Amino acid sequence: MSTTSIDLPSHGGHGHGAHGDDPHHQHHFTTMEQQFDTAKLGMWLFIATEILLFGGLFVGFGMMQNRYPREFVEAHEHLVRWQGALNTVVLLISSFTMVLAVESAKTNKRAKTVGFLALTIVCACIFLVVKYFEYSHKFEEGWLPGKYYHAVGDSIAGSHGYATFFSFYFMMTGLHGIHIVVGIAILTWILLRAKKGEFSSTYYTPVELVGLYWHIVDMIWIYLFPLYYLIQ
Amino acid sequence: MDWLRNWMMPPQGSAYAAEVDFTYMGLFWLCAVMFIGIAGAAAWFSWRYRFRPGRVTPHDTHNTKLEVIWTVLPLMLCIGIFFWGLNGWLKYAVAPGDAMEIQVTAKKWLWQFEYPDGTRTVNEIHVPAHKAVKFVMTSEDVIHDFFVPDMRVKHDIIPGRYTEVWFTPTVLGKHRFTCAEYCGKGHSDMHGDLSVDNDADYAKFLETGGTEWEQYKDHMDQWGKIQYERNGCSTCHSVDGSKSKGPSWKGIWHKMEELNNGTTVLVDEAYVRESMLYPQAKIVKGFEPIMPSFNNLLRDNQIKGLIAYIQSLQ
Amino acid sequence: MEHALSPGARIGDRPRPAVNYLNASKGIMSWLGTVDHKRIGIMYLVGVLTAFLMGGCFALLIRLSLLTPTHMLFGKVLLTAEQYNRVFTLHGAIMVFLFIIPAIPASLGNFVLPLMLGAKDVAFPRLNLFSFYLWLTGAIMAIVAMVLGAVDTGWTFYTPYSTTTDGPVTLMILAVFILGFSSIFTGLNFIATVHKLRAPGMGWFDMPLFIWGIYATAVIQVMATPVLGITLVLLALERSFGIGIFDPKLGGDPVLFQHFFWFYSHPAVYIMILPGMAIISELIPTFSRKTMFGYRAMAYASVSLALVSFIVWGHHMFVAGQSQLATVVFSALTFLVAIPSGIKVFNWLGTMYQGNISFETPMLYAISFLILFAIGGLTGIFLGTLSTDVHLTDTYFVVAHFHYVMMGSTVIAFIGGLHYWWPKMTGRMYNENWGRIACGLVFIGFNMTFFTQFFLGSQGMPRRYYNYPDQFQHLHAVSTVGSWILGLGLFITLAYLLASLRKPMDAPDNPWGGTTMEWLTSSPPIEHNFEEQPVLEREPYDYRPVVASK
Amino acid sequence: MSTHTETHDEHAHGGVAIYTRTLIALLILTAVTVGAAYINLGSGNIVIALFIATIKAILVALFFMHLRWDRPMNGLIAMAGFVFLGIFIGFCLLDFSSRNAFLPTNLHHTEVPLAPGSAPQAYTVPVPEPAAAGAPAAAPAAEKK
Repeated sequence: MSTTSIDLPSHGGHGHGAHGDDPHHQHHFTTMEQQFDTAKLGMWLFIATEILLFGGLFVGFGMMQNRYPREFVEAHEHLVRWQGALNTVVLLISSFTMVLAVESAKTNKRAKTVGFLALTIVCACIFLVVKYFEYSHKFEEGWLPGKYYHAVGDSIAGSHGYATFFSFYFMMTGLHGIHIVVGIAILTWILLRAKKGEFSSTYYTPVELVGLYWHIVDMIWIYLFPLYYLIQ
Repeated sequence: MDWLRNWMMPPQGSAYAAEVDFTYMGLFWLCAVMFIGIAGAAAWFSWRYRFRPGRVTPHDTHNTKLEVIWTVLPLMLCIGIFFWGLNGWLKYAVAPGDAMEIQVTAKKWLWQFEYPDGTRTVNEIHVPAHKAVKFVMTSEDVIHDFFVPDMRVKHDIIPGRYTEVWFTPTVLGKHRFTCAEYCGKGHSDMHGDLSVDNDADYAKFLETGGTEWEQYKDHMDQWGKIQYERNGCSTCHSVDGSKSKGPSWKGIWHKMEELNNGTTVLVDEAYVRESMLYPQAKIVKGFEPIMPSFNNLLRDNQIKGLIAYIQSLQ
Repeated sequence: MEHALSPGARIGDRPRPAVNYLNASKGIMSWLGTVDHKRIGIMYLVGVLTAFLMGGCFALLIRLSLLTPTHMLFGKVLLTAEQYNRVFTLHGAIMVFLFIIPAIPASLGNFVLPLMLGAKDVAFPRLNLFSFYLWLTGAIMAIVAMVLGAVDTGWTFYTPYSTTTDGPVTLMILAVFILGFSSIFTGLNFIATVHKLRAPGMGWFDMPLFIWGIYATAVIQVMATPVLGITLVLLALERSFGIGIFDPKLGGDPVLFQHFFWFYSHPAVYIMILPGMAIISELIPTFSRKTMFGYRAMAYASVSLALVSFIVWGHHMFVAGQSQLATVVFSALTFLVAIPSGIKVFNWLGTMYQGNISFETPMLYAISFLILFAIGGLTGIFLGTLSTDVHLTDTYFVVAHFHYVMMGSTVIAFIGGLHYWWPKMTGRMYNENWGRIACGLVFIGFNMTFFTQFFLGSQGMPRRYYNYPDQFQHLHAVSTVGSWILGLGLFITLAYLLASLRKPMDAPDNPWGGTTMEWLTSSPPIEHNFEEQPVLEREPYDYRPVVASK
Repeated sequence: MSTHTETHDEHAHGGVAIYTRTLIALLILTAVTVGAAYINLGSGNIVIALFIATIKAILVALFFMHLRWDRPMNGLIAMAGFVFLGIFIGFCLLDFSSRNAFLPTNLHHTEVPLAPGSAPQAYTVPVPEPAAAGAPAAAPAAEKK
C-alpha cells in the first residue's frame, strides 16, 4: 500500500489546546482555524454563485438595453434619482456598521457587536421603507412589469422596451430586496446569539459570514444604482 | 466508395451538397482511422498485457515528448478541420445578390411560400433549376426550422425576425423539405415537396399563380375571402353593408347599380371582372374614382374566387 | 472464474469491524436525519437509480413506439403525438436533471471523495443533507408535474414554445430550479472539502484523479448552475408576467433564451462527463496494475475541460439565428475541447500499455467506455465542423452523438464505478459472471440502439419526430431491438447487485488492489471512516513493489 | 493556544480607522457618480458609471470583505465569478452586436404575422406601410442598434 497511518488524536493534532472542547468544533475538522477557513471558503463560493445568479439578470438587462436603448432611457426617467442615491448611502453605511460589528465580535466587545448589528438592521429597514415608497408610486402609475404595464401618457407607452425596462427593474430590485429581507432575518438571528454572548475571539464565524453576505448585497446595489437611475 | 456515401447521405440536390458530402466523407474516414487506432490499441493492449501473476509493470509516470506530440498534432488537425468546415460554410452563409427570393412564413404546422410576383403556395415549393434561390423566413408562432436534406441546408425560423437560407438546385425532381426544430404536436407532419423544375415547367407554374388555390377548388368563395383580405379590397369595400370608400359588397350581387353618368348596370360576372381590371370604366354614383387597376395582379383563379365570394354575400 | 486479486488485497488480517456506518445506528430516522456523507451518498444512489429506472422506462417506451412510422403496434396506436412529445420530454428531463447530473458526484462522489482524501466527512455535512433534500423536493415536484399532465416542451424549454404551450410547465421549471440548487450546494461542498480536508501530506498533485475530476465538475456546478437558476426564473416569469425578455410577441428575443440556457447546459455536459472520466481514471490504473501515465496532464486536462466548457456553448446554435460571426468564433473554440479529451484517451491507453490487465466487471466497463467515448468524441468533430453541422444538427445524428457521450460514456462509467466501489459501500461482492454477461449485453445493446441513429441522422431524419418516412423504418427497428438488449443488460445488473445484498458480508477491504485511501479502511467503512488518520506517503497509482521498510 | 494566537495575528487587520476611510471614499464616489450623470457624455456616461461602480465594489471587497488580508483563494473565487460572468456577457454581446438584419426585398407583399389575440405591435417585424412598397421604413429589432 502506498500509505501508512500515523497516530493522531481523533479530534485533531496540533494546536489542540483548551478550546479543543469548544462546543462549536465539528469532529471532522482538525482545528478551529481550519473550520473557520473552510466556512469562509464555502461562503466565498456561495458569493460567486450569487454573482452569477444576479449576473444572469445583468446580462438580460444589457441585451435588452442594447435592443431598446431609447425606450430604456426614457423609462428610467420615471425613477427618482434622489431615492436611489439615498438608498445607496444607506446601504453603504449599513456595510460600514456591519464591518464594525464583525470587528467588535472578533475583539470580544459584546455590547458593541449587538449595537452595530442593530444599526445595520435599522439601515436595512430604512432601505426597505424607501423601496416601499418607490414601488407604491410605480404601482399607482401603472409602471408595472411585462403584461401588467398600463401607464398612460408616455410618448412610447405600451411599447415593448418600456414594459421590459420595468420588468427588469422589478426583477432585479425585487431579487435584491428579497436578499435584504433574508439579510434582516439572519442579522436578527445573529444579533440574538450575540446578545447571549455566543461569540468571542475564538468563535465568531457566523458574524463574519453574515458580514460577507451583507457586503455582497451592498455590492450588487452599487451596480444596480447607476444602471437603473443614472443611464443616459 | 460512392455506395457508402449514397447510403449515409440523402441524394445530392446541388453542387453545395456534393461539397458538404466531400467534407463529411473526409471526416468519416479520418474518424474511422482514429477510431480503429484507439479501439485497436485498447484491444491489442488488453490481449498482449493480459493478467499474468507476478508480472511487474513499469513505473512510467509520463513522457513529455510523447505528450507534447499528442497535444500538438490533434490541435493542428483540429485547426485544419475548422478551416475546412468554415470554407464550405461561408458558401452557405452568404447568398448571392441576384438570388431569386421566396418568402417563407412558418406556423403550426404548415409552410406558406410567396414568390416575387405574388404567387403563393402552401407546403410546396417550385424553383427553377440552376438558379440561386434565397428563402427569407419568419414564423408566426414558435421557432421552426427549414431543412432541405437534399440541399444540405437548414436554418431556424424565428418569430419576430427574418432569417435566410439559400441554395442553387441542380437536380430536377422532387426533394423533401421538413421542419427540424421541435414545434409541438404536428412537428413531424410539417413537411412538403420542393420541386426543381425546368424553365418551361416553372413558367407554367407561375402562370397559374401557384397551387394554393387548388385546396379551395370546391369552395371558391373561401378562396375569394382570402383574396379579399390579402389584396387590400377590405380597405375600401365592406362586406357588412357599412359605407366605406367603395361600395359595400353585401347584397350587391345581381343588383342594379346607378352610375355617376346616370346609367344603371347589372352587377354580374362581366361587370365585376371589369371593375377589378379597369376600375375607371364605370363609377358607381356617390363614389370617387380612386380604385387602382388590378390588371396583371389578379390571376383568373383569384378573380373567380372573388366573384364567388361576392356571390356568397347575400 | 475467481477474482484475479493482486498481492496485498487485504490489509493484514484485520477482522471486519462489528460496527460500520450501515449498522452504527438503526431506524429510518437515523437515515433521514444523517449527516454522514456515506449514508447521504447511499440515499442519493437509491434516488438517482430510481430516476434512472423511470427515465429508462420512458426510453423503452419511445423506442417501442418508434418501431413503426405510424406508431401502430398490433393494430393499436401505442402513443399519440401529444403523448409522444410528453414522453420524450420526461425522458430527457428526468435523465438530465434527476439522474446524470447528480449521478456520479452526488452518489459515488459523496461516498468516495472524503474517503479518498482521508477525511472524516465533507466540509459541510449538514449542507450535504440539505442538498439531498433539495434533490428530493425537486424530484417530487417533477413527479407531481408529471401526474398533472406532464410537459411537452422538450428538456430544453425553448421559448416561445415553452411560454405558450399548456401543461404544468411552471411547476416543472421550479422543480428543475430546485434541482439546480441541490447541484450547486454539492459542488460547493466538494470544493471546500478538497481545499481544506485533504489528509496530512496530500498535496494537490497527490490527489487521486477521481478527486480532480469531481473538483473540476464542482467548479462548473458552482459557476454555471446559478445561471440555469436565473434562466428558469426568467422563464417562469415570462409565462406568468410576460416580462418580455424571451418571447418575441412581448418584445423579447428567443435566441437570447438559448444563450442563457446553453451557458449552463453546455458546461452541464461536462458536469456529466468529467466524473465519468474521473472514474475511468481510477479503474484503468487499478486493473492494469500500473501507474497512471501522464498524471499531471490528466489533472490539467480535467480542469481545462471544465474551463473550456464555458466558452463553447454557441455550438448548439449554429443554425439558431445567432450572428454569423458568433457562429464562426464558437466553432473555432469548440475544437479546443478535442485537445484535453484526446489527451485523456491517449493517457488511458498509455496506462494500459505494458500493464498487467485483468478483466473484472469494472474494467470491462472501462474498456467499453474507451470505445464508446471514442465514438462519441469523434462524431463530435462532425458537429463542430460548420459545413457538416448545418446538415446534421437537429437530426438523429445529434441524438446518437450525445447518447454516446452521456449514456455510452457517463452512464457506463457510472455503472463501472458502482461495481468498483460496491464492495466498499456494501461489504459484499456481486456475482462476477453475471457482471460480465450484463456488461456484454449493455455494450451490444447500446451500440445497436444508437449506432444506427448516426445513419438515421445523416440520412436526414430530424429529431423529436413522431411520424417518419417509411424509408427510415429498418434502422428504427434495429435501434428498438437494441434498446431491449440494453434494457435486459441493465435489468440483470440491478438483479445481481440487489441479490448480493442478501448474502453475508464477504468483501475484503481492498478487493482490487487499489492504491487510493478509500481502500485503507474496512469494507464497509466505520462511521468516521478511518480508525486512524491516514497520511499520504506515496503517490496514488504507485504499483512499484513496496520496499520492505516497515 | 498558539494556533489561535496566530489565527488572530493573521486576522488582525482593518480597524475602525481604515473602515471609516473606506466609507468616506465610497460616499464621495457615490456623489461623483451622481454628479457625472448630470453631464451628458453620450455613451460615455454608462462607461463612467460602471467604472466608478467597479471601484466602489473593489473597495468593498478589499476592505469591508477583508480580501486585502485574506487568503488569496477567496479573492480568486470571487474573481472567478466575475470572469465567468464576463464570458457570459462578452459572447452574448458578440452575438447581439454582429447580427445581420435580413429583410425581404419585397416587404409589401408580406402580411404582418400577427397572431390572433396578441396586442398591437406585438411583433418587432415591421408593419409594412401600404404606400411605401419595397421601402422597409421600420427595420426589425435585429437592425436596431
